[in-house]
Amino acid sequence: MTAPEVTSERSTASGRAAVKTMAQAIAATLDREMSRDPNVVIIGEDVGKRGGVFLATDKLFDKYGPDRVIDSPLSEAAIIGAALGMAVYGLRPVAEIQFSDYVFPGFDQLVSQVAKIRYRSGGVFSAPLVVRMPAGGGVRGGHHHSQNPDAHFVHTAGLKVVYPSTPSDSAGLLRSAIRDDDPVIVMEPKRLYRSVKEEVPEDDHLVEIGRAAVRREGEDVVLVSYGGSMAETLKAADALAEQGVGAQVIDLRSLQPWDEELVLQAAARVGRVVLVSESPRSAGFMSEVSATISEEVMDSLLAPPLRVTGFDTPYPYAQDREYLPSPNRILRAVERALTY
Amino acid sequence: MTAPEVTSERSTASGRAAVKTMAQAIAATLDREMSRDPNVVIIGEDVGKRGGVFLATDKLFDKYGPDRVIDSPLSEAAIIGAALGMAVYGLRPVAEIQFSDYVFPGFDQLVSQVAKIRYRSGGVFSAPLVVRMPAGGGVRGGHHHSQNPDAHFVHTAGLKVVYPSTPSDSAGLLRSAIRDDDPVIVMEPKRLYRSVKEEVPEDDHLVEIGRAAVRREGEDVVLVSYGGSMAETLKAADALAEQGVGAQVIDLRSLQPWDEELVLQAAARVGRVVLVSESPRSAGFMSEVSATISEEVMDSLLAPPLRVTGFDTPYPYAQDREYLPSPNRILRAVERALTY
Amino acid sequence: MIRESQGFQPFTDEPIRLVGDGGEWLGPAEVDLDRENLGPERLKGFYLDMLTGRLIDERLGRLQRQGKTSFVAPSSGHEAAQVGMAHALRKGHDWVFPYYRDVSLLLALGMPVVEFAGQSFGTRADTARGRQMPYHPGSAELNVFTVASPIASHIPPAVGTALAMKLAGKSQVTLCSFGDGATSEGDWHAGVNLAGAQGAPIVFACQNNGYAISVDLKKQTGSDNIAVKAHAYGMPGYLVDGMDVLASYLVAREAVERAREGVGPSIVEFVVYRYGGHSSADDDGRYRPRQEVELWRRRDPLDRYRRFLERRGLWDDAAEEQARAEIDATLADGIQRALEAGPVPVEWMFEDVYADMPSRLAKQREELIG
Amino acid sequence: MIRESQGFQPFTDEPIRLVGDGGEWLGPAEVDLDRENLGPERLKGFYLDMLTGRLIDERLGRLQRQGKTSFVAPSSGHEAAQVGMAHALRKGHDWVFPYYRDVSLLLALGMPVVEFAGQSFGTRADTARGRQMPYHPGSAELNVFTVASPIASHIPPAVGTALAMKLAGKSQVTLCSFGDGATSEGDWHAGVNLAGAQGAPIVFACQNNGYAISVDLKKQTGSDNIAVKAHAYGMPGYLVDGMDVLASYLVAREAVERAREGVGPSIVEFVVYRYGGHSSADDDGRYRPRQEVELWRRRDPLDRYRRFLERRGLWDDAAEEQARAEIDATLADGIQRALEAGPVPVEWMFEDVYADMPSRLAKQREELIG
Ligand SMILES: Cc1ncc(C[n+]2csc(CCOP(=O)(O)OP(=O)(O)O)c2C)c(N)n1
Ligand SMILES: Cc1ncc(C[n+]2csc(CCOP(=O)(O)OP(=O)(O)O)c2C)c(N)n1
Ligand SMILES: [Mg+2]
Ligand SMILES: [Mg+2]
Repeated sequence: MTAPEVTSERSTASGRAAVKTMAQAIAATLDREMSRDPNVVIIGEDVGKRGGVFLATDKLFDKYGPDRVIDSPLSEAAIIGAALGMAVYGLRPVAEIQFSDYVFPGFDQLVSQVAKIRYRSGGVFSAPLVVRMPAGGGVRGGHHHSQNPDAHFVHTAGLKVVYPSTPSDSAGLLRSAIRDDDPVIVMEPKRLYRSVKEEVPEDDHLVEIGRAAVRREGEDVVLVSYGGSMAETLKAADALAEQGVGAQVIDLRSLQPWDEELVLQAAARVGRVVLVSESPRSAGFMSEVSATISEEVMDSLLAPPLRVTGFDTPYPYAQDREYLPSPNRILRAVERALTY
Repeated sequence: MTAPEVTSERSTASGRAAVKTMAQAIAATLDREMSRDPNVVIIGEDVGKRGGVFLATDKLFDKYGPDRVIDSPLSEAAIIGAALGMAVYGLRPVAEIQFSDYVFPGFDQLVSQVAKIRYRSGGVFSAPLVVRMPAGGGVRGGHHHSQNPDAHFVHTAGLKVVYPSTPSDSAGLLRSAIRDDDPVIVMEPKRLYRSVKEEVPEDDHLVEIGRAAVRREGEDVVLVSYGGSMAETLKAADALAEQGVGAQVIDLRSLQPWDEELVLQAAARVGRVVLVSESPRSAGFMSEVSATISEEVMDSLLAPPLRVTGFDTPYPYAQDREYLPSPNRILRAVERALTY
Repeated sequence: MIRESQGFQPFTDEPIRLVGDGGEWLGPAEVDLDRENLGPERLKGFYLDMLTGRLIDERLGRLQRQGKTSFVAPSSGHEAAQVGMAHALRKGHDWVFPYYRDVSLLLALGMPVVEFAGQSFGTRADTARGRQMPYHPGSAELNVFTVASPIASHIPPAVGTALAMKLAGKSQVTLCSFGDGATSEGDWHAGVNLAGAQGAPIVFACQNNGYAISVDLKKQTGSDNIAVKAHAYGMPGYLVDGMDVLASYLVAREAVERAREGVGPSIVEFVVYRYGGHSSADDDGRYRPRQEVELWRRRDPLDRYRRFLERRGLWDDAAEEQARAEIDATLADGIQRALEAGPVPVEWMFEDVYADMPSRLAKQREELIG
Repeated sequence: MIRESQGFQPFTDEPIRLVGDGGEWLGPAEVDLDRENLGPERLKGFYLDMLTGRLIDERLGRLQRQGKTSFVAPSSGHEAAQVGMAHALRKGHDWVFPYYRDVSLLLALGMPVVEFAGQSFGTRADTARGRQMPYHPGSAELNVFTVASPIASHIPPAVGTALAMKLAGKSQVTLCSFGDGATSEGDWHAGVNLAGAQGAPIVFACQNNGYAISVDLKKQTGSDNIAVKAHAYGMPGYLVDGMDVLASYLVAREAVERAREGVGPSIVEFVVYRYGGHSSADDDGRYRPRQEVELWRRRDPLDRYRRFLERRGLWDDAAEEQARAEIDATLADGIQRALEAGPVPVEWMFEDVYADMPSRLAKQREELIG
């Protein structure tokens, strides 16, 4: 494997680029993929005239019509199941679940049908589909508009899972997901939909599924995170830098498969790792990363991998912000790792 | 905490006891709880005249009638949701999901309603209900009759999860679950339903939720497991004993909450831990145990906690046995732990 | 039509309507409202309850626009259906499973304004301790199951309470309220079908406002209306003008009493319209023409029913003025108290996950708070 | 009744029936079977397909009792419905979403015995590489979606293919098959409702055998039959005698062509009975009286239809004997080859999880195999 490159906030892709929010980058990517490939179709609640409640499908209904931008009835099982049927038939559906909290009525379709069709058919059928879903807290939505079901997906063999944190990665990973021959869950950190803008390449910008990005270099501690919590993780890294502590910051971007190679190398090299995720802790995705690090490179560790995560409670309303890993909580964990 | 007692295969409870299979122990416990408490009701598919497809509700329909032993329509959402409504009203429903693989059509009811009603109502409402489900492989059932969704439940705040491995524990944990004021998922290792018999106390035998049992003592390595894999884990321990290697064997019995105290003490004392579960590895329950051990007692470890688990594939049919952690796979992990 | 021996007709093509746009009585001439338990006080009560719903909707909408609450779910246009349902129930005896748009239903059932507002603000006035976003209340005293956001996820639990009632034998009934979009969810079907198979004492009350956010009924389902879906479950389905409070009340009452007497469950569809956006986060201009909204506003349930009362000499401008003043005062007071109750403490986040806090959570609380 | 201008009547109280118990024609006298595309060869073909289904059912049952296969799902009693459906379709052009009890449907569609049996035995003859328990086949050539165990989970995907067909414009149709119990699942409703809202070219074919394992229809739903549920989705629901192969074929054909012409989806309910237990793991004596089974056996679809053929001079004992011998030979050969194909290798367990094996899985394979 090549040395990890620092991916700057500005896109490094050649060709035209425009400054976009994450929501805009997603809508533009969908538009380009739909115009490139007539098999790409969209299905979901309010994805039509409404353009999606976060406007991630803005204007696509007008451009591609009701047969390619399908306003479904209010049923996530119908959305995901129909997407599977379309994919098996040969289309490349992109399903939208309005909030990741509402994936559960369609969870059986994901787990029993989508994830297993390739396996159970011996490869005769497959499910090249994408399920997009706004996820995560920090929007005062209470527990049914704030959850992060990523661990459920990661635990389900047959699914791929990505969770970008920047407009540019949102575009690049979504494009890769659409072109992937397996089902990909694209989780989108809704609290960052409109809060950050950056240059997003307008060409066929792809981000490889399974490849993490290094956001900061540093040799004292490694911070691993993804999605919405990247913002807090970077803040923590900045604070550490001011104290003269070098934190390498890894944005996983993909959770299944995840970039074990990069993370294990970093863990082995630096010896101190803090894992940051806003998902609940128990049997969460960061438990997996922690267990893998121990199994593979425990000898090189100077401190145990420490998790800074959402709590094992339903997502609260009044404590919308306190639930999330804050820079302070991350710094406390770094402190523990450094002084272990 | 007191010193871990070795729980023998024969029950230590006083009073009358009878030799029973696990399925019989469950049916007898349901019977006794229903006759003790008129609020205990059963709902599920084929739980009536059929007595459940594994006969876990055998004869209860004749004894308690159709209002207390409810043959539901074929809908897990209806079963779990109705159980919640009954619990909120004041009953103590015991729902049966015919196979744990079929919990997913009812997963939204579990995750969005059952697990959160106490929290979201500020404690005004609660869900004292039990969801029983035969789980696990080894019965040539292919992936839709063999899965172990335990990690999904453990990851869901608000649920308790138990997973007994013996007839006596099945009775004692089920009874505790029925009397618990929170929702408890009772997973039952279906391949052991009829294969083992032991004395099961007929009195009010309770096994505390959250408390593990030590099945073997040993000071060279700690084997932690639960449910169906206990059989293979004990076989591995026996093989080790023959080689003069002392393996302490811990049967977790409860996964949420799990007996951190006992496991951490053992890990710290012995320094080498092998974690055995037939559930898929990625973000599985044993990832949680591994991560917690590292976080809490890494200093005392002589080797990383090693996982021996089901693979990250859908559960296969032809390789029904090979998928499961075998004594050999466990022994290879022990070997690695001992020589680390 | 009204309370003949067989009661109302299910599966009518047109909604059952008893009061016309001009407030005129459309029902059978011989009906004696007094005998229908509809004396003057009750008739005026309907209006007061609708007015309360309208005014709190407007007031909370203003507070939201001022940034004083994070979210509202407009309900103007739905008042008649909700007030009709509320009056059809035995308050605190029957169970109610509302959805987020049911403010008129809940206040008419007797939920104190301070409780409703407290829940919305997530202050200490919230009996649910600040756990959910606005418009998600519940009440142990009123047997009101706490609202949950996932659409239709309350249907199977509602049926569960009705099954429990059969065992308890206290002549209770469950009323379960939802929108047209909810009927597409699998859980809706699972619950209604279980009720039909078991003959559970429950009424499924659909407020069909023609939209689920932006998705209109044609895209929602192939059936002409919601009531007709009752065929699938072997139960009657009543189609009612949900902007006619008398029709709403009388049909709901019949369905409720039918359930109470053990005859079985039913579906009641109330045809309504929401004047506002789906929520304060919506932009309904994207999917509905303004003329459509204006057209429906002309059938306004309050205006129409006020004319009905005026024709009977039960209402006039003075009564209106006084009623508004009194309601405004009540609302202002309840909202004020809800705001003043102050924020809930951070550590409450870790409570009520289980009956007893597990050590794991206690440690996590420590991690945050120290 | 048969193919009048409007075609068959939906929502009849009694199942549509064309052949009586004695093999007599019950349909309209003027019907010209030839014009209905029902020449002698086709008529005999129905019988041969039903006989094949019956004989493989019996043969695999024997193998199961001998311990040579782990599981069977008896289908005797269902043959007419399944064969009727199969003939209503354009094989390999239309899509089929079967369930586990559809052996007659699949063989009549053209699935080779060696494939069906290979799947059951999980040998190398299984095109799905030994991944599922018996009675869960699929076929790319025949557009047969691989059976999945979770009841009704194939309904939304079936609708998905039908939606895709609207885009592709190749005049295809999807037929989706399931039992009576399946109609209670939320996913069934979600899928059927989507098809209704979108006018998808699909036929929902229910084999109502009166039981879902032990749960009879009364406990399954409050409606009198399944066909009536079509009201909920704005589509026609046809109630058919599913032990009458001509009625099954003609109604299925009408529903399929209706979908193909773009008129819309429909539900067809085939009233059948399974003579055997739910599966080889069942003990149906616990929930059904023996007399009930005997009563239904008297309406046997093969016997009845054989009498019909005999009356027309199209069948006799000699033909029967020859047909049985030929089918037996075909079945024996296919099953033999399926068994002899031999076990699948252990390492196949790790393949087909994804298009390319991730390194994580490659490591796990190493862990097991070295
Ligand atoms: C399971 C689920 N999916 C999606 C949503 C997002 N959502 C909230 S309200 C709504 C529309 C509901 O429409 P309807 O049932 O007609 O009620 P109305 O709002 O019109 O009163 C949707 C899609 C949700 N809350 N739950
Ligand atoms: C989701 C789900 N729940 C439960 C089961 C267990 N199960 C297998 S078949 C069956 C009954 C199906 O009955 P029906 O749909 O009427 O078909 P039939 O077997 O009678 O042909 C049940 C409950 C399952 N396979 N899937
Ligand atoms: Mg609506
Ligand atoms: Mg059946």
